[in-house]
Amino acid sequence: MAVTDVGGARAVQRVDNDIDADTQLDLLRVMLRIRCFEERAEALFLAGELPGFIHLSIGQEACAAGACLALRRDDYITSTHRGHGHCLAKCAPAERMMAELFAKATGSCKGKGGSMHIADFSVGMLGANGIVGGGANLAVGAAIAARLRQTDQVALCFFGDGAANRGTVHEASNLAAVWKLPVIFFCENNRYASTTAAGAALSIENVADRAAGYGMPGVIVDGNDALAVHRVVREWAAHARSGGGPVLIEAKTYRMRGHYVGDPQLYRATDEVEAQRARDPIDRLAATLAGAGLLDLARLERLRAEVAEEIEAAVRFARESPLPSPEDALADLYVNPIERMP
Amino acid sequence: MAVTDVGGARAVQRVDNDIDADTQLDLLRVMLRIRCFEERAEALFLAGELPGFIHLSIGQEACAAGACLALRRDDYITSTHRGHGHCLAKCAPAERMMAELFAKATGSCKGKGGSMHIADFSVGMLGANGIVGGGANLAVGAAIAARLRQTDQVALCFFGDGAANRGTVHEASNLAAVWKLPVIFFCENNRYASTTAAGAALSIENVADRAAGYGMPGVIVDGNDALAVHRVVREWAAHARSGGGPVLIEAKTYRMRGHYVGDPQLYRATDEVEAQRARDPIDRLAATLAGAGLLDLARLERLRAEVAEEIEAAVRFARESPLPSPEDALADLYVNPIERMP
Amino acid sequence: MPEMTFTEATLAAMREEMRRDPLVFVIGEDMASQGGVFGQFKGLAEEFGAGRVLDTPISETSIVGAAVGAALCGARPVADMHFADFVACAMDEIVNQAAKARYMFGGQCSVPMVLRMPDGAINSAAAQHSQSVEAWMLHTPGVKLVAPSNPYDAKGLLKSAIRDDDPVLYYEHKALFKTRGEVPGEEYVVPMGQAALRHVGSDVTIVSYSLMVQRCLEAADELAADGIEADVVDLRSLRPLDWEAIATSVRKTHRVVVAHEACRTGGVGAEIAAQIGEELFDDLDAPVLRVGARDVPIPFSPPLERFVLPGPADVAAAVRRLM
Amino acid sequence: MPEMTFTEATLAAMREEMRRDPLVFVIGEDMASQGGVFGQFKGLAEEFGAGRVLDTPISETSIVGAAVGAALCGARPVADMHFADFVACAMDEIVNQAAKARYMFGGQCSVPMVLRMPDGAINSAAAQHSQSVEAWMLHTPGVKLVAPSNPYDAKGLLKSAIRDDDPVLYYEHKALFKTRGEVPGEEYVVPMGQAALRHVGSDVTIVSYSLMVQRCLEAADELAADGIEADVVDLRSLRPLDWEAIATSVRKTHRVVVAHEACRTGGVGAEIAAQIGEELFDDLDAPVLRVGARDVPIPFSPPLERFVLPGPADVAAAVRRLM
Ligand SMILES: Cc1ncc(C[n+]2csc(CCOP(=O)(O)OP(=O)(O)O)c2C)c(N)n1
Ligand SMILES: Cc1ncc(C[n+]2csc(CCOP(=O)(O)OP(=O)(O)O)c2C)c(N)n1
Ligand SMILES: [Mg+2]
Ligand SMILES: [Mg+2]
Repeated sequence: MAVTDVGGARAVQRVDNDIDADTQLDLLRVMLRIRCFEERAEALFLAGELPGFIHLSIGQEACAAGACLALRRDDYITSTHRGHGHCLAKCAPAERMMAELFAKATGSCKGKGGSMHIADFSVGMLGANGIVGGGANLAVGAAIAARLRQTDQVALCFFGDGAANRGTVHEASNLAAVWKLPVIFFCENNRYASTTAAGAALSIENVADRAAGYGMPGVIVDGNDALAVHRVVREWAAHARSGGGPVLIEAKTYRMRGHYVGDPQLYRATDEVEAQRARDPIDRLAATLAGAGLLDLARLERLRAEVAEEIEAAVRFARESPLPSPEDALADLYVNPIERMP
Repeated sequence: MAVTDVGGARAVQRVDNDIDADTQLDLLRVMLRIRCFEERAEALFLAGELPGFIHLSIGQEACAAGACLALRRDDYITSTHRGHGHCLAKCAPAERMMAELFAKATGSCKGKGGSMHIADFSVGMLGANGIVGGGANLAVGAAIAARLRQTDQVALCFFGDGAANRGTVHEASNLAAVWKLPVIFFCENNRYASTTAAGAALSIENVADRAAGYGMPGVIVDGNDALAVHRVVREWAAHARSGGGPVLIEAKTYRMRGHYVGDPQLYRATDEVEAQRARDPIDRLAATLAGAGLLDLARLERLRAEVAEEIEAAVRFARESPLPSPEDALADLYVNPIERMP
Repeated sequence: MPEMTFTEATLAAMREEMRRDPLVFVIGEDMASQGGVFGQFKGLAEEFGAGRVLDTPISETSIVGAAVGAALCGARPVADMHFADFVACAMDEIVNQAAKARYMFGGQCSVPMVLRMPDGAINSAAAQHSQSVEAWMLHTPGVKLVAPSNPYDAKGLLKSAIRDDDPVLYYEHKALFKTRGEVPGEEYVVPMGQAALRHVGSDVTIVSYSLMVQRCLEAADELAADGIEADVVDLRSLRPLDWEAIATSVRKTHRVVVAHEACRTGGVGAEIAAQIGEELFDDLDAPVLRVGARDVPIPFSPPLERFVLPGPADVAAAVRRLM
Repeated sequence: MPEMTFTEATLAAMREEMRRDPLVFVIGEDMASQGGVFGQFKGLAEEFGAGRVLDTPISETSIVGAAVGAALCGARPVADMHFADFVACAMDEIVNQAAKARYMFGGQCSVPMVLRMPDGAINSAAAQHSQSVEAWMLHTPGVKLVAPSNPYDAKGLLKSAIRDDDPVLYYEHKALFKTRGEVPGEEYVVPMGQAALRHVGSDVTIVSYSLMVQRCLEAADELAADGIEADVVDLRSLRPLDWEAIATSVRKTHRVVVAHEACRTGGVGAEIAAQIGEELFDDLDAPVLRVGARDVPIPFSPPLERFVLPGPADVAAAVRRLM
């Protein structure tokens, strides 16, 4: 875990290892849920059961889990086109999410959104976003709303290495910094933006190095180490919560699957992907927990089985749910509907 | 003249004082032209002779003159809503500019643009811009065109401290840096964006400190010192011209007039403005030149008189020029006109 | 009834709504010391403090995007776009976020925000500071559009817009700010979707909104002098649209001119003309004519600007072509 | 004549024009390894090198803004917007820069650029990846709009667009990319502003463009089976607009349906219907009807998406209402 310069002053990274055992196991469980949900979704998509297209976060589960479990339920997150993990980690029920991927009326978005617009406002998950970089200003707004209501909620904005080059991220970063808003800009640098290697699009090595330009702490963390991510987010969320202002956290991770399911991935060598298997965030946390005596094989298998059953139930629920009726397309546009479309 | 960190490495500022006497006098002449042009425009506007609204760069002449005289005629500049100085410094004829302010058919833009869209493509002045931050990507494009044609032209983008917070500047900076384009981002930090003090909108003290986030050299220069500005731009233009990539130069200056002519300026104390008179860039250069034996009072008066005569002639030309005829409004939209507006 | 300017009327609406609901806040550029670029927010920072009148950097995507985010979390932002032209710098935040959030998330959330947009041409402000671009948003399902023509409506519609739970785009013509009119001291709202008949006649229907209503009224007076009596329908809001008001008048007059300041092609007038043509075909005795700016950017020079912008004479001429 | 796909046809146009003129270059996302998100630029990087096929970061204002800047300096960029929806992220660069530069600078410069925009709904891509938003630009003087419906036109119009000295917005429906058609091996251009009559009949005029032309042709076949013969006018470009082609057909048939995939309200159909209503009033035997998507964002779920999008049956139904 590296730390970058903060406007001259050094951001001190307090390294504490006090993540309690329950939380450590929760992190593992959430990561397993994400992995299982997405592997299932991938298979279902390839089998032609899911319409639309799908972006998987397999390999990046430590980011979603580590970050979201460091937040409160009433904290906000904004997400990206790759949002299943964020949504699950914020404790959204898997059934409604799966039903959404199935385009069913029981889906989180009643079948109107699909994978790319997965959202669960009841847990503060303000939505995946089909516009890269679209979530940054939404998070700033969430933080403004919290301040206005005088709550101590924070807003965490997930974004990618590719999104870092959008102007929205710049404007949001500057604004959050000027107003010392409780925003955590959390960049999942998974080394690619679609077909483009981060290095070919980012003018610097580390996204976190841009933090100094906003007078914001910039932190780099191993994005495949759930405990490390968790510690960093917990610390900076507390900092933001107590009025310390925003932070930019860059999690170095890797996208193990294609940009979307079906991506021929001509832009990278299979070797490169294979080499990353050694960094698998789930295996890694499991090993750590085992080493600490918190997990044995039996328990891991039990966990896997529980998660598999949850996701299988979600698939059953989704499959058995009805499709929306065509006229439902006209609902949900306005709170106060307009009788005649003008 | 300070220098900021450049991606770890220090941008070495070669201080050379080899500005030849002619150039030094040219700098003074250009600054006097700008001052005279704008004081005249201000008076004419207040007298009700000019329509629209007008933004003056009085106090910032060293930026325009210092920067533009360090460029070649075939280099490009993009400008802002405060563009008279940039245009004059790039050697546009004052008559057509003044005629444009008068909304006359003989104006640089045939009366279609006015002060806020002053432009002279014949000298590489790609236009003032009513959209704050709108010029940054245009400059990137100009540099791309130069590279495509394999010329060694550079593009200089003038922008303000306020514009620095727009996403366009971020996107342009990153792109220019990734592609090592010959772009000079030249920020005139005149301490205000309309009514907003730079400090209230910028999350950091120096715009130049953002350069590091793009892996670009960031340079701070006294924007009221024409020789200093000239040296810095000359140096970095040469650097860009020879393939060294972009630079971010921040010129610390001060807007002596209101944001626009007529601005009640409730946001700053008269004292503050008065205190800045001591930094007047014209007086300063005149004193330096006098100290170096390049200027005496007689020569200064002659210069002033010549410039006044040029601007007076421009006013005469503008006054005597015809207004466009109403139907001219339909010309100049397309190169290949459309017979029937669809 | 007290007289006040359009600006004062919007200020009264802001004050009343901000007092009523602590979740209403203002976000935009040049709020604190100038009270907005046209003084239309003057005094709000003093009364409600910097916590509710947020003075932003020049970051349009943040102004609109943060308003959307805050609205999604239950606050009620009134964002200001400085000039309606700059909406192009935050278009995504309006059309892809504000307009779609509720729908694409299946009704989980709402976006109770108002975006105020001073629009229209005034004083040779030229191509990038003179536009009327409401038509872009009429083609964007998910937002509502309001365009008052006078101080009374300015206040009443702004209050409705702030109370509405959907995103409302509030178009206020820059040339209206200083106009005066009667505005009740007591509390009232003007509901969106109710047009007002500003001039009554049975020869022709003139449909308009915003400043152009004033131009149409001048035309109506001029026409009346020639014995041509016009209904002038002030739409007040474009979505919801008061179709009944239009239809009732057209069924009476059988002749229609639709007028707006925005350029003619692809403007709101096209939609209204098309709807009338579709639904009231048999009631029409003559083609529906449209009056709008010529299809060029707004030029700087006064004779050019005058030539491009539509005025009372253009409305009157269109009416005469129908007679 | 050789058959090729729409994608191949645009690629042929790109290759021919890039060989002809070294100042033509490509700028957009995912160009190098993928050849554009739909493969519509495949092979260009290999043939012309990274100096002429520029693979950008996710920076839409730079893609369009740099294209404008390069065009102002004499280059001829073909910029790609990935999905037409993202145009909202670079709206200012189109409407306030590209569209206005030549005009507001009094004709000193020109902006010879093409902006390619894959639009339309396909495969449940949902609200932010399915839009048809050409109407925004029809209301923006200073840009030209092209919307081919088949491979032949795709090539010929793209070549015209690249050679044109004004900014041209090139709308290519995503569902067209894989469609096949005859495309000459030799060099040709399709001039902008010339509509094509795709089906001939004297009972009704159906005006359309882009993919929707194919839907209209299906409708025309269905109607023909019932003895209703339709003229199907494929506009090919929306600005310039081939008014004569529309008028000629309407004077023959006296009945009109205008159809597009974009949502109905405020769409291009409104403008065309309004023009027909204005200028061909006496030729009309029935109201001009419009077919378009319902006024909601495009939903994800297939039954919803199908319900919202207009199809051949909607066109045929509209025609039947006129008979
Ligand atoms: C504004 C915008 N531009 C382009 C796209 C197309 N697009 C979708 S995902 C993507 C790559 C995003 O990269 P990154 O931000 O690194 O996120 P990742 O896919 O790696 O999770 C692109 C270019 C988009 N959806 N929105
Ligand atoms: C995109 C956009 N937002 C807002 C404005 C309104 N505006 C015009 S000038 C200005 C201040 C610009 O400040 P700065 O960039 O520092 O330039 P300066 O005026 O100091 O020269 C503002 C807010 C605008 N023209 N364009
Ligand atoms: Mg990425
Ligand atoms: Mg400034």
